[in-house]
Amino acid sequence: MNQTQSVEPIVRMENISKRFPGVIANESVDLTLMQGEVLALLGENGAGKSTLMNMLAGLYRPDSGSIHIRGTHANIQSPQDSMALGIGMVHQEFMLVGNMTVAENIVLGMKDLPFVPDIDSINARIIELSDRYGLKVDPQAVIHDLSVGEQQRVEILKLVYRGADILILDEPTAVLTPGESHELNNIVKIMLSEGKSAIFITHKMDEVIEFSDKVQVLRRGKTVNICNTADVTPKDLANMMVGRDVLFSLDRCPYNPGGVKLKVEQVTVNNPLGGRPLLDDVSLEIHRGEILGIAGVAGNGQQQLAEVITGLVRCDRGNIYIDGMDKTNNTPLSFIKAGVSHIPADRGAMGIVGDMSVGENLAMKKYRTKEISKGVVIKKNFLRMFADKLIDTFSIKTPDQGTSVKYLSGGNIQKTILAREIDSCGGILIAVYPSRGLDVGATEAVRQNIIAQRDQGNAVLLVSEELEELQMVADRIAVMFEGKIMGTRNVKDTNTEELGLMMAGAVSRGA
Amino acid sequence: ETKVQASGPMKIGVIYVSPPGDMGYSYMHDQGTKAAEAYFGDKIEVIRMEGVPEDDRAAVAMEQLVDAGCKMVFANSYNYQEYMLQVAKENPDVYFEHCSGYLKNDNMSNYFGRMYQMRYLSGIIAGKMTANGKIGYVGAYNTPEVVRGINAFALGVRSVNPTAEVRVVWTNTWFDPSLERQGAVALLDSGCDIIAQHQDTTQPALAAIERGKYAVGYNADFRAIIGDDKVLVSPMWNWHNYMIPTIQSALDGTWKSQEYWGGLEDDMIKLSEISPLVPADVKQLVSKKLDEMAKGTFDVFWGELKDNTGAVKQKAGEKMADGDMLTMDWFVEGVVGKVK
Amino acid sequence: MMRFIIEKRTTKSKYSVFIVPLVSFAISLLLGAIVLAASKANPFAAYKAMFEGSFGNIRRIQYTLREAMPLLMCGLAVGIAFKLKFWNIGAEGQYVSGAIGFTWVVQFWTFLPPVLLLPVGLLMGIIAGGLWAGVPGTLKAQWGVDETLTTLMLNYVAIGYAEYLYIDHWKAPFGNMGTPKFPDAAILPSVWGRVHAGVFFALALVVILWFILYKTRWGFELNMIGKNPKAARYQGVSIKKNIIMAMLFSGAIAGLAGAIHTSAVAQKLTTGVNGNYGFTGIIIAWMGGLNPFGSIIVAIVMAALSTGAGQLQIALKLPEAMGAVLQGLVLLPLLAGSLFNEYHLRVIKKGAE
Amino acid sequence: MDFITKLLAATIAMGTSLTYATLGEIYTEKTGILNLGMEGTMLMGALTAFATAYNTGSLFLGLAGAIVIGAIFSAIHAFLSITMRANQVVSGLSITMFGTGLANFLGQRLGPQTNNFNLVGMNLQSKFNNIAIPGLHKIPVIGAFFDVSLLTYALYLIIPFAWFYMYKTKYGLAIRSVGEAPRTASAMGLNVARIRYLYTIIGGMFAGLGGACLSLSFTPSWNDNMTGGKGWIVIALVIFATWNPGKAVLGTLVFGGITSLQFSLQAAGFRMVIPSQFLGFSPYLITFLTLSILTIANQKRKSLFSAPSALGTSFAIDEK
Ligand SMILES: Nc1ncnc2c1ncn2[C@@H]1O[C@H](COP(=O)(O)OP(=O)(O)OP(=O)(O)O)[C@@H](O)[C@H]1O
Ligand SMILES: Nc1ncnc2c1ncn2[C@@H]1O[C@H](COP(=O)(O)OP(=O)(O)OP(=O)(O)O)[C@@H](O)[C@H]1O
Ligand SMILES: [Mg+2]
Ligand SMILES: [Mg+2]
Repeated sequence: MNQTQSVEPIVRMENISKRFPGVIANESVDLTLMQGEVLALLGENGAGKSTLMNMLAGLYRPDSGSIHIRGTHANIQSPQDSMALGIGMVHQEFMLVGNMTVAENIVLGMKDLPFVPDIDSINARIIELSDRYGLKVDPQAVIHDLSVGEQQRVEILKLVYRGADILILDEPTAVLTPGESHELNNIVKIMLSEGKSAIFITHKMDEVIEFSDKVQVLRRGKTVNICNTADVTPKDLANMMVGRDVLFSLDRCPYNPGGVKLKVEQVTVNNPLGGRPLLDDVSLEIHRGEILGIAGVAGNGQQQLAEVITGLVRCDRGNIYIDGMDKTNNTPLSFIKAGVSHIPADRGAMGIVGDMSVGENLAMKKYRTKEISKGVVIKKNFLRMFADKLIDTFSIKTPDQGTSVKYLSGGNIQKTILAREIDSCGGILIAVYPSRGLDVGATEAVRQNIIAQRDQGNAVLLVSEELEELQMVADRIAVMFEGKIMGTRNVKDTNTEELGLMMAGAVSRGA
Repeated sequence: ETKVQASGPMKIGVIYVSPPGDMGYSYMHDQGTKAAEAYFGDKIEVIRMEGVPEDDRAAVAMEQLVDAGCKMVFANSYNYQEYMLQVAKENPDVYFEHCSGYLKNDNMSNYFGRMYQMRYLSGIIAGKMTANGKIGYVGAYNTPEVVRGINAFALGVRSVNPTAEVRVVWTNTWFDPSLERQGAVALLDSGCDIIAQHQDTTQPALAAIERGKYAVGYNADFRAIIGDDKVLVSPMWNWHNYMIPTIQSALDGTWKSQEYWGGLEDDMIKLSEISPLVPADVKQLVSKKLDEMAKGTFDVFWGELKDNTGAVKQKAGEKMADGDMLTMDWFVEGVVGKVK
Repeated sequence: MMRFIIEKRTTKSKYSVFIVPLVSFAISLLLGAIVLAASKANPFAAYKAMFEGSFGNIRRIQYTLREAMPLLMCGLAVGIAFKLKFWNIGAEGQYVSGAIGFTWVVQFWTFLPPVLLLPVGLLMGIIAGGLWAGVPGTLKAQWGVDETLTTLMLNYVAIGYAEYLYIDHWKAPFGNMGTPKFPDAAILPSVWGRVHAGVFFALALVVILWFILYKTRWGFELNMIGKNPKAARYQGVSIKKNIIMAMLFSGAIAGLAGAIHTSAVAQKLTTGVNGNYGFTGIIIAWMGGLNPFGSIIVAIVMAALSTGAGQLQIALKLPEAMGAVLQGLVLLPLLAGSLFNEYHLRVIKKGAE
Repeated sequence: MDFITKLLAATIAMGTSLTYATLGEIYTEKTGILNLGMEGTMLMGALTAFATAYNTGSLFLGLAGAIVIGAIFSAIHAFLSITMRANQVVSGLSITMFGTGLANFLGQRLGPQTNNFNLVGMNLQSKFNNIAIPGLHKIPVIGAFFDVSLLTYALYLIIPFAWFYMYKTKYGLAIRSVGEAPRTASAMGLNVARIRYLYTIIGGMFAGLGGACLSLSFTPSWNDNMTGGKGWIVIALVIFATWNPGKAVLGTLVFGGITSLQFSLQAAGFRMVIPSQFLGFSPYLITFLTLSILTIANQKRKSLFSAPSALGTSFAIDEK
């Protein structure tokens, strides 16, 4: 075995093809991973990265092709087979059971678990492993009560606990804050230093450069390039993925704000479960033709802020004005009618109706207007024309407007939401983590669109965890911590260090 | 007019509200039908429809029977009557026989039996056999037919045991083995040592017997079915005594529309054989009362009647009219419980 | 080597819509034939009898249609709630409430001029059914009380209350069970033999519902809520209001069905008012693909199965329960076959390895 | 005291059947499968148990028959809803329709020739009788628990075990995850379809047993539709028990208790102002009210009254 190790790749996928209804997700893909190596798998949204890895993890079965692990042919029929081969995967979406504890989630489905698992020893082992990798989690905690970052730690712990030595990490940092990403990356480093091999999917170029030995780029299900990381620059990679040049700087009009469009005055939202308020006496103003960025570590009230401004959450105290009119605790519909558009944080759960068509999803704001309906009747041909127009304008990749939106890739789903919200925007755009998990090409498009809104004189609220993004896109940045606004700065007058301190809760020097 | 069959047997349709295998109400009807089949041999052919719901589907069933060539249709449940009337009016050539209702037409009769007479006699037996004077009665619905039966039973009990009481629980179902048993168990728990019933399964009686108590059956001979002498007696139906002459008159062409409420004298009803556990003197008493009823010198709802709040409902020396019996909605003295 | 996988269709096949139910139906007949043969009955004779029982002459066709009406209406009622993924298994109770409401008006609102009896009575049926559904609807919308249970429980409350009314409180002075027969002015007229004017209501409702569900903004909103309530709310659609509205509407239709059937067929409130139409309506809504027009066909088929079953007893002397067995046997293969409306089999040939 | 003891005894006697079926349905629903075919399955169980016991003279063969037929009927539901991904509500309703029809039909075919092959009216040589535990059964109130049939005693072991199995063993962990998050369960190596099949079938076996409790013990006989809607009460009881097998018995006691109480009050000659029909539907009304009030009062602890997240939905790993 030791002999083969050095010559044979630990993972060899040959000629893998996989078709889904309507799409070819992978077409004759080859992939090799050597012992101790880190392979970065890159590609636009929908390129087929997750599909390829899911076949390695046993979730899907290839239509054709073969897989060899440590030199022997592996007939992976199920996740169990895959795990038995030492493969462990952190999936793009969390694979956790929300109402069960961390410990239960970690041992779930393990083959050699005794009939009555000994909870104490499981907990002890989890704590031991947590210490070793610096992963802080309480094995007794219920998943529901954990933050996104903590949940991702549980996902990693699952791999460690099961002793996987072939790691597949599908965008593990996409949903994490910079701090959490950093922490997670450190853990991954420890694991790699123990001699494990890994395939890493990410859209973040710095992570590619930092971690990987080798890069494989997929486009439309096929391999377009394999190269050594040392030989490429981030820009090269981006170009390979998208198949064209990607701009890393954005054009914009000079900052010339108009009057106040949206005013939030001393808004407080209590936590229904008790504890500190979710929003604590928050006041802010957004002017026409301005992007106000909200920085902060996720979970500090940004999402509640966005939802209070869109009428989805009631405020317990304070007022919200649009164009000077009091809109406090009005219905979501009245906010929409006042011109508020909203790109929500959770695009799958809130942004789309997966089982309805792309066209219908695009029309979900405008169906009330003459553009789509006559009186109470929705005109199907109006809707079709409208959808085709948006699909074209925003270059959404979809077979046609009648396809269920859930069949689109993450990036194209986000584009669908963006198209709808921007098209229906009547003066205010609230964008929450709009580029989360998107590839560079899509991210670029999203940012450009947001800036275009500002240039047209709309007021934009951009919530992001990436300071870099805020500094590139926003005009002013407000920092949130524990439901409070720690301070607001003009982008030009501040720097990463100051913002970072405020995000950590340091009291600002005057505002 | 002459109703000569072109050839072959006269077809007779029979509609039952439940499957005749229920050992209850429809079962007894089917015993009558079977007796008629045996009696007439190949002069008649019977088509049965069972489990026909008491709604418009009954009319559909009747018309299907007519379509199938039936010249005579029997139906055994009260709520069929309006549907039968409607079908009868549209099929003047067919004889219709409705059991337990009151509607009639030129070609439609109604018939029923005075079961209360047998209930009274079974009450005498119960009144004599109870040790503690507490007798339970599981009732289906608080309809006049059931109330009448309970009252007759209680009058029988009190005629021999003036301090005894009859306790009633309603199950609100003709047919539900579990509920019937639960009703009986509650009565037994409250101290009753005999259980009588107006229900379609044997569960109330079985519950009593399992506890070593006595039971009074209904419809069929429960003592034979259950095989236990603790079933003291069962009031039973004799439907063939109506069906055979009626069919005969149809065959003869002498059939006439009528309203028929047959009692003892017509042998429409009977008591099963009485359990050997019942002493001979009690049996004698029963047959004495039976004779009186048959002779017409005595009947159940004759003489002074008080309801169970003490109010006089019928003065001494009066006889209750059929109409009052058919709408009875109060309990006689000695019954514990309420109609409503 | 070959491998079969079941794969979702991206587009609905034009043929499968017809072929799948036909093949399923053929399989049903085959299964039924086996059961019949095992019961020593000639399957051909049995099926012939059933067909004759439901469509054998004009009157039987009329009966089948009449039986189909409440089934269709309950199917429509249930369907609208299902659009919201709201499991209204309470159509039975709403139907009974409608019958009670109708009876109350036509029996006791004696101050009404006779011409108003019918319209006001039907309206009361609508209101009663709507309220009976509105309660669980409101509980769900406002506090998230599980609707499957509440609607199921309320069925038995309505049935029990109706029973109290017709054997006790509202009982006609004579007889066992049932209120007095309704006055003539309260009886829906017949339009074609046994088929009564309720048919216009049923057909109008089919068109109205089809229009609402497939053509209007409200239908679009209901669809959104049913498929992703969170997203619908975010798009400005009020979930609470719509759940309550849809339930009121659903209950109103079931209530109307009860009022119509009581008026035209039973002509009084009596036993049999809980004729299982509400429960069967669930099957109809689903089998009709939640499409109102599809429901018409399914309702007629289900009605035919029950009107035809009687003929099994007459022609073949089979027990009544055989009808229910055959009904069940029709449903099961249809259900299994429904897979192929949305999925198809794909064959994957594996190359030699 | 005596009144309560007797009431409890009556409740336990009738509740045994409900408890078996409720336990079964809890396990089925916990894996995400809603089986509304309970009524039909229970009735088939009752029939098979009685017919087997009648024709073989063995009560235990009767039980075995009920278990087998329960497994077969729920396997049909499993096949339709898991493999064929049919709508579970409709599949369940169809199975109830089919099962009740078939049971009533076969009841007229499986009896002795002397009774036209009808099973109605036939007696078993023996039935599962109550067995009193000396001493214990005399204790006021709780004595009622020690004078019950073997089928009830078995529950004293089964209920705690069912609870333990669900919450303390690896299989319970698998079951809960499959009903809550099938995709996750699948990714963690569990065979979702297999587990769902297994517990749908086991649930059916318990339903069959529930039916057998009626026909071999509580109302030892065969009668058409003798379950009288108990399969529907079971659906309610599962929710009442908040999907916790340990609490299955609570709902059963309350539900059965109300029915028994209304009979006891009537038997005690209580001058009822409330019409008896009202008492008849009171268990349903009380369940309705209890559930509504508890849910409203526990607004903040939604999980307490929430069904397994995936209940009623079909699952395929490669489907979005
Ligand atoms: N289960 C599925 N059913 C149908 N289509 C699918 C399924 N999973 C993926 N697809 C489709 O296959 C293609 C590849 O998807 P995949 O998730 O592998 O892309 P990806 O490269 O991981 O994209 P992203 O960066 O957005 O995660 C896409 O078009 C996607 O819509
Ligand atoms: N009867 C069952 N109930 C619930 N979950 C089960 C059951 N059987 C298997 N599983 C789950 O599926 C997983 C995989 O099953 P498999 O039989 O392959 O594993 P196993 O550990 O060999 O189980 P077993 O000990 O039953 O053979 C198990 O870890 C278990 O959690
Ligand atoms: Mg992916
Ligand atoms: Mg194993």
